[in-house]
Amino acid sequence: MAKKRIKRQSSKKKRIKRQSSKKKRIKRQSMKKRKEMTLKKLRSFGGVLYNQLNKGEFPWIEMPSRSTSNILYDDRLKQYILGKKHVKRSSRNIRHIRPVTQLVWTASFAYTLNKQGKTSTLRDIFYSAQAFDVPFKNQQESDNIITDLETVLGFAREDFNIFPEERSQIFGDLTIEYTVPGYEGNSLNLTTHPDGLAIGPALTTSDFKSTKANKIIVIEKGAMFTRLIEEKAFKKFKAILIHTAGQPPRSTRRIIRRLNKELGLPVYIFCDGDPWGMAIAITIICGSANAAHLKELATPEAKWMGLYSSDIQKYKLPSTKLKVIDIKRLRDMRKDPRYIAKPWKTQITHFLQNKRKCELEAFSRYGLDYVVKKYLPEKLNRL
Amino acid sequence: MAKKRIKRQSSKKKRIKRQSSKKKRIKRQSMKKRKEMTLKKLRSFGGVLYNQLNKGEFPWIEMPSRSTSNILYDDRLKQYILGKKHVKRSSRNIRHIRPVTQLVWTASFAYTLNKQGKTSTLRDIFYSAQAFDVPFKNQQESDNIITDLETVLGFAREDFNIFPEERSQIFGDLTIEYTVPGYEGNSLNLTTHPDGLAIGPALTTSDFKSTKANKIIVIEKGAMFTRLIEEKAFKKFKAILIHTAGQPPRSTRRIIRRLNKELGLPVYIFCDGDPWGMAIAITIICGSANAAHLKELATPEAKWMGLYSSDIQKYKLPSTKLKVIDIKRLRDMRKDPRYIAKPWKTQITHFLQNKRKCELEAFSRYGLDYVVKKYLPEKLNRL
Amino acid sequence: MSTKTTRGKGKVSNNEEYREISPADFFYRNRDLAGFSNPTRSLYSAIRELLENSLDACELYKILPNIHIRLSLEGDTEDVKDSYTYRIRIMDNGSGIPPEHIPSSFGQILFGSKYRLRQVRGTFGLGGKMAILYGQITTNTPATIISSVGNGKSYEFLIRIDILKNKPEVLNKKVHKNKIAWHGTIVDFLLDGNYVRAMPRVLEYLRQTALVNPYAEITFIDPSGRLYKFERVTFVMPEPPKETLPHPYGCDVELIRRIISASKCTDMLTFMSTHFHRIGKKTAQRFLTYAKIKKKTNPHKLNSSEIVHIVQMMKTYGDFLPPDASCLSPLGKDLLGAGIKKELNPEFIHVEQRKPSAYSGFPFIVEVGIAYGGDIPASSGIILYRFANKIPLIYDEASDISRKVINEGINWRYYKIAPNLPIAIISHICSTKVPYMTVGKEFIADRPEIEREIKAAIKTVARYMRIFLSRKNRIEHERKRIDLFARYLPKVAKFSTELAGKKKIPDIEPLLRSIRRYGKKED
Amino acid sequence: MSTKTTRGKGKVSNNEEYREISPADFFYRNRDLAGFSNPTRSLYSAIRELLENSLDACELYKILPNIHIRLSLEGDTEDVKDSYTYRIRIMDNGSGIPPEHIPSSFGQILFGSKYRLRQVRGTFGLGGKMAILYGQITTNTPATIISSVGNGKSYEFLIRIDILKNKPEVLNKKVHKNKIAWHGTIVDFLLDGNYVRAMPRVLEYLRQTALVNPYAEITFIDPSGRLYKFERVTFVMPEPPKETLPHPYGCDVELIRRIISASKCTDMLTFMSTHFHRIGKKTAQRFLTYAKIKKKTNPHKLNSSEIVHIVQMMKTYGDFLPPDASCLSPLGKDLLGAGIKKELNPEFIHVEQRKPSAYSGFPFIVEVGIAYGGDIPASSGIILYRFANKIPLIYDEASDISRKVINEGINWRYYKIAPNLPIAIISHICSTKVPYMTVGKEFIADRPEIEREIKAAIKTVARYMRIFLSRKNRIEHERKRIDLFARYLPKVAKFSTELAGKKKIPDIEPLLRSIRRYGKKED
Repeated sequence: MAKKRIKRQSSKKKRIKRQSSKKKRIKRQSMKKRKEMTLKKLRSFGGVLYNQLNKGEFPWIEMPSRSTSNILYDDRLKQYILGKKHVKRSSRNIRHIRPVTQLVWTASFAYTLNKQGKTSTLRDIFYSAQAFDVPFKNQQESDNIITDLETVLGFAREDFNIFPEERSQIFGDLTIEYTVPGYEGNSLNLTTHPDGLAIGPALTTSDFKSTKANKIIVIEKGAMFTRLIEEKAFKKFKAILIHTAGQPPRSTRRIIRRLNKELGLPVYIFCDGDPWGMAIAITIICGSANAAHLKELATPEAKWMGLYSSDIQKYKLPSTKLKVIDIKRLRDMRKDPRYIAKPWKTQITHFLQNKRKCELEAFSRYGLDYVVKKYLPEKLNRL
Repeated sequence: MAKKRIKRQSSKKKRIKRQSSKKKRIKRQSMKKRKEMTLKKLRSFGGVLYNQLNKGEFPWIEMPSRSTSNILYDDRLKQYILGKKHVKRSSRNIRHIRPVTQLVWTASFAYTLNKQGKTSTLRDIFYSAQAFDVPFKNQQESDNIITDLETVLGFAREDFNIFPEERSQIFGDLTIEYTVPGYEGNSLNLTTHPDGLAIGPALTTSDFKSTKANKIIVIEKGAMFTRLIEEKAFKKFKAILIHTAGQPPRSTRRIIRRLNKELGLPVYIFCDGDPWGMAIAITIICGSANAAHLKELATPEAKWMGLYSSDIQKYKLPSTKLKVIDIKRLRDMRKDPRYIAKPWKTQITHFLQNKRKCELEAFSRYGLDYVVKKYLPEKLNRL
Repeated sequence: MSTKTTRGKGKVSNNEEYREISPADFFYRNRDLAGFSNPTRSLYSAIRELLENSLDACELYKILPNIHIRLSLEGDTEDVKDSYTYRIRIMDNGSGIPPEHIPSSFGQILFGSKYRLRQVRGTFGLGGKMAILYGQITTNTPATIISSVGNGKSYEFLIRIDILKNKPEVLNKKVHKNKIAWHGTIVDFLLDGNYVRAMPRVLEYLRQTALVNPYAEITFIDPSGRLYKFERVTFVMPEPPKETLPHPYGCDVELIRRIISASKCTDMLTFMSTHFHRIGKKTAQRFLTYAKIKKKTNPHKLNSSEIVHIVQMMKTYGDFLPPDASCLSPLGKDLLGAGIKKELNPEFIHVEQRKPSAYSGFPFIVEVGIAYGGDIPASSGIILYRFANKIPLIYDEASDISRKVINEGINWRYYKIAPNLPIAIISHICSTKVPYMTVGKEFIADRPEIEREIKAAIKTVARYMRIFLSRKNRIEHERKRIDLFARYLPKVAKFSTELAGKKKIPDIEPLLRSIRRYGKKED
Repeated sequence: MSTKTTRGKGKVSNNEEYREISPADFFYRNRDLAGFSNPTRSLYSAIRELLENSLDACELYKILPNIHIRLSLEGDTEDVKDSYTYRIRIMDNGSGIPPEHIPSSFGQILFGSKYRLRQVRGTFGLGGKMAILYGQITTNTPATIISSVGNGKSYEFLIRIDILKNKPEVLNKKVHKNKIAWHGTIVDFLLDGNYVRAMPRVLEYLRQTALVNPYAEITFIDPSGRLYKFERVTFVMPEPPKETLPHPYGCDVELIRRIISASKCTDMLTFMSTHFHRIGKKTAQRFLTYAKIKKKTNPHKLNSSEIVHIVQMMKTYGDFLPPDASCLSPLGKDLLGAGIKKELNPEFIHVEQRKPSAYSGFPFIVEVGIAYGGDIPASSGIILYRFANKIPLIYDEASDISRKVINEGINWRYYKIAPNLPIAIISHICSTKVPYMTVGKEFIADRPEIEREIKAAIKTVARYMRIFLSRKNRIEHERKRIDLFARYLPKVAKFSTELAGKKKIPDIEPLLRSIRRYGKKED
């Protein structure tokens, strides 16, 4: 293999060779196997309803309740999970007949998608339903039914090939192997395109082959992502860089988890220095209440790297005053079980005392390379 | 494992080889030369102000006015241009002293950026200014000063290595050669990653090497972009696909123009069937009033492919009622010189009569491959 | 501006001229207090006051009112002016007035039959005379009054008011034969006004008057000759209001003094049980014990501080019975309902009459109606029609107690009443003394006792409205419900069959049948 | 509900009892019309009416007012009650009342010196007597009046009001020696009320009274013994108001008749030029020609329709001079300004007095002040203090004409007056007849003539406010301007030197110097 590539991309060759020597062992999980399990689950879901009907029953479904009171924080797993409360949806109930129909349709649509190896967006689902005369009132309703399907089957929507619009990007020394039709078996090293590669269905469903990186840095903002590529931070820190573009989509959270679990790489999360940045970090680490019905999204070992409130003071970063809504959010955080440990608790208190917040771009004040030369080494050293 | 890879790789090799045989001639434009011109312009701008000061004058700048009355539609160029009116900004004027200072600083910052081969986002500029005690009130102000610099020098901000946040993506059979540091001379074929590649600084500054495609399809929505990749539309139609993610950033408009000019490929624009989709198409074709001071953004030969209002009727697509604001926009469009030709004029009238609008995702109603099997072939045939 | 002022002491040459003025002179000088401020308002007030007097004259004798009002232009009408001269003529079939009282009843301010404790429309005994006085000072012509109590004769007087003396001047007097034994009163005089501007208010006033007086027939001919006829809807009339004795809670020192001086009682026990509302022998005895007054005390020998003491005791004694409303003449549910139906033609209506209550010793009854649909327009708020002692209140709704209760006192969401429903509320307060805030009788003060009753009444009718609205919704619902199952259940069957990979779709007909049968109990 | 009604004809047994009631009786029965409705409001009204009478008594004789009010609790105060008995005592240094008029002035409704065309506070001649009447009916005690016109004697009367007869009863009369030639009046009586609840309004009323009567010294001792002293700020007093003749525009038939019967004139020319405001010989002559009335006609021989004709001609004749305001006593710019300064302590103040104007024949003058900063709080709207004939108007501001003009009539942005600035407007209307909407003198009707004047006055003061605000801004501006150049010019020099690749930074000192010199002309 090495030979062929050398011909095509001779300059790249050397770098990859160098990387190869240090490549990590990867705990590989077959994406193909997972697909098969998904299909089986969907079929058996149809079977249950079919049998109910054959027995002359109004079809019904039981699933864990996603009501607030049933969303619990699991201290051991360090993430939100659903409790033992279940809800029953019976098509005999006037309020449930429509959602039950929509749920069955969504399952049958997902089954077809997977069979054909196609993907669909959440919005596509909303429109596709119209052809089958099970229209949704709005996309919120169809999104909600998809979450129901996740809860019933215990699989994430990405397993059904339903994706949100892509926003996140990845860059770094990781070689992946695609499983999507037409690319099966193709490999790609993720340093190939220095503007970053979209984390879409193809990347999400690919297997990880090899890497020379020894950490993951997850970045909230595109500008900082570009900056770290440009300043060769990925080389300097041997890092795979992931740009979440704000609160990361679930497919991105799964990629982060997989990188952590399968490659055994530590994850560092680098967000704006405000409660919203903290919320992004905690969602990656502990998951969100919204996705308490899914287990494979959180990365409990990931670490919040910044910006800390204390960093704003220490590095004298340009900052703005906390707004009322920021303060309210921080106060709410004090009651949230995910934030009880250090450094969360200390930083929340610090924010509330210092009353300033700061964006990642604020590092530009001290020159474009300051963050790579000064902040990141110091911070990585300390974590 | 290595063996397997070789096999797989080799299959890819053949495909690439096959493509190569049909590769197009490319009118290559050197990105390097352009950079040198930019630096020279920046230096001479500094020289003008320096000389004014040396003569004991308050430094002043003259540039074409960007006021509405000076933005004219050039019927020959099929785009907006600035007229003959000029404005003078003198640092003697209390209202101008601050913007003049900011402009000089921005020029000197851009100069440093280019010298060092770094890029910066618009937001970085806003923050960087603080270190030099020429703070901007908000990013709107710094964005505006950057536009001033464009107007004064006649270069786009991308020439100064100032980029907006990336959103657009590209996919298709095009091989590029990077010019960014660390990747100089590297080549990449843009079918490599089936989730699409970000159009960022690296891609924008790369040279085009070869392509087998014979058209460009520009798509407003991510879902349709993914759909066309998944349904192999890029193969079927021999198309390079570009996802604008709404109104395209200027760097994307420049890439479209370059693809059209350098590769001689026709461009088709595929947007939502509403006035906002039309606005995206017209901006790509004729440019916008906001960027009337720049010439190399428009692609007058590009064609608007849809969704037409008449398509909504013809293909019986799920549609929603036009809102008051949509109708207002359509009425304004009737007065806009860019829309006087067919199909614009007819479609605007059709919209106003039919009073319905439609999103690209609406094609899902007839199945996920409908758009590729039915709509696009029919439409491309007719254009 | 001068700088010299008298600061010290010493004689002041008081050259003030002191004089007495008559009540007529007072109201002549300050006629805007009674609603006679400009030509438009004065014309409206004149019609209103005369009509209210006529209605009172019929109702006190349980006569079904037939009232004719005619307004006609006098003199030139060519010029565009602020005011024109009109002749107003109002004829009723009321009790009529004994001839000896006719001149004073129309020509003397603060003279009349209205100064008694009973429910009548005119509270101040001023309005009719103010109309005639206003006519006189704007046109300098006398007024004609014809009246008969239904015996063989009717009397016609031509009178003018001597304002300085507050006395009627009879300019002419005629006696007519009255073979048909007609009874009633005709008032006919000239006055300046502006009907074109006053018209909308006049007509609205007449329309609403008809609403709460459904047993009355009122015709009005306007200056252009157009006839407005408000027909009688019912021959049922409420009982005439009766006069009542003062309730002890409402007494002050002056009143007690007056009662004593008119009383023939010689001991306090008889005195207490004779002259007060709801006080019999037993209550009198208990009260006197409470007040530490001997039963045998002669009321005529009470001194000042003893009278003050009695008044204070009356206010603090907790066991008097509340005022009795037999003296009141409310409309009653049926009559108020009939009036509302006639005027608003609603899809639904409910009327409530509250039990009698009292404030400061004055009894009152609140009646409230609610109506939905028909001619009622949907508006952002709830439309309110206000009445007091069977007269409509047109002005200053925003300051009125009923509007305050509707806007601030009721949680309408609890009654499932959303904005923009076509709902109207009709409130009627009757009392021996309506607590108006102005002489113009435009709005009612927010006495807590009255507020409480209005709120309770509105809550009750709102409950009925909620029942009506939810029944209206339920029928619609049930239809939709069956449609829903018929639409979706087959799809559940189809998709689950496909998903399970089966061929034969299960039979869902039995399930759909069960929905139709047991459906209602399910939701 | 009964079903039998009298419908046909036939004798009606009219058993109505007709009677005359006295004005005192009328207002006794309807005392809420005059502001005496409940213990809280009545106490407020009593203080207010007595104080206004005292101020009038001083001002008509250009005496600097010294007024002492004392309110003290009488009897037990243990129980928590709705009302307590208070003794009110008010002493002024006014003109005093001649002894023969004292009983009627305080014990007879519709008697007094106020029924004349001149600017006084009390318009209805009712308030003081209502206070005493209210005291009498709540406490059954007489009132003590002591008065002297400043000669050697003072007179003390103990009186009560015979309400049925509307006559004072003198229970006792004393004559005291008055060596110090004191003049003034003391009123002292008991009444029921509730000071705790009335307090905020009483104090606000006194505070604002002091604001528009800066030449008065008012002391008030409340029931807890606390002394409130509103000190005199100036010894300058406005000219006392003069009585005036009626203006022809304001005349009606009744008034002309009265003037004729009191007149000694025997021809119309003399008649017209003698008895009317602003009519001299020439105007009289021109008017009579216009009205087609012979000069020689004897006014005493005019018949009814001729009088009506004259009134109509008076209303339509366009060339009468407008009413003369010499009969009015406005505060004037200085006095109003002094009052505002004392109460609000503002950073800026401007006062305007409009030229006299008239409505319906009554002259009036509008005075408006505007104030900024100091003790004025910043609020979302503009704070308004309203006065009429030098009395503050506390209630119903929302219905008042001045509030309407401020909220709807002025484009405040034009005057660069944004919300949340600490701005107050003070409006004062004085007239021989203020068009109050109620007997309680709470708000002023929106007569177009008055609205126009208020709007013009507010626009004028707003202009001054704009000038003040922009000067305040300008000074701040100039300072910032010089700072700006000093900060940025060096940077332009530095960056352009770097960009051009030069070493030596140009000298910008001369440029900076030129800014300091010519700066102002540059912006």
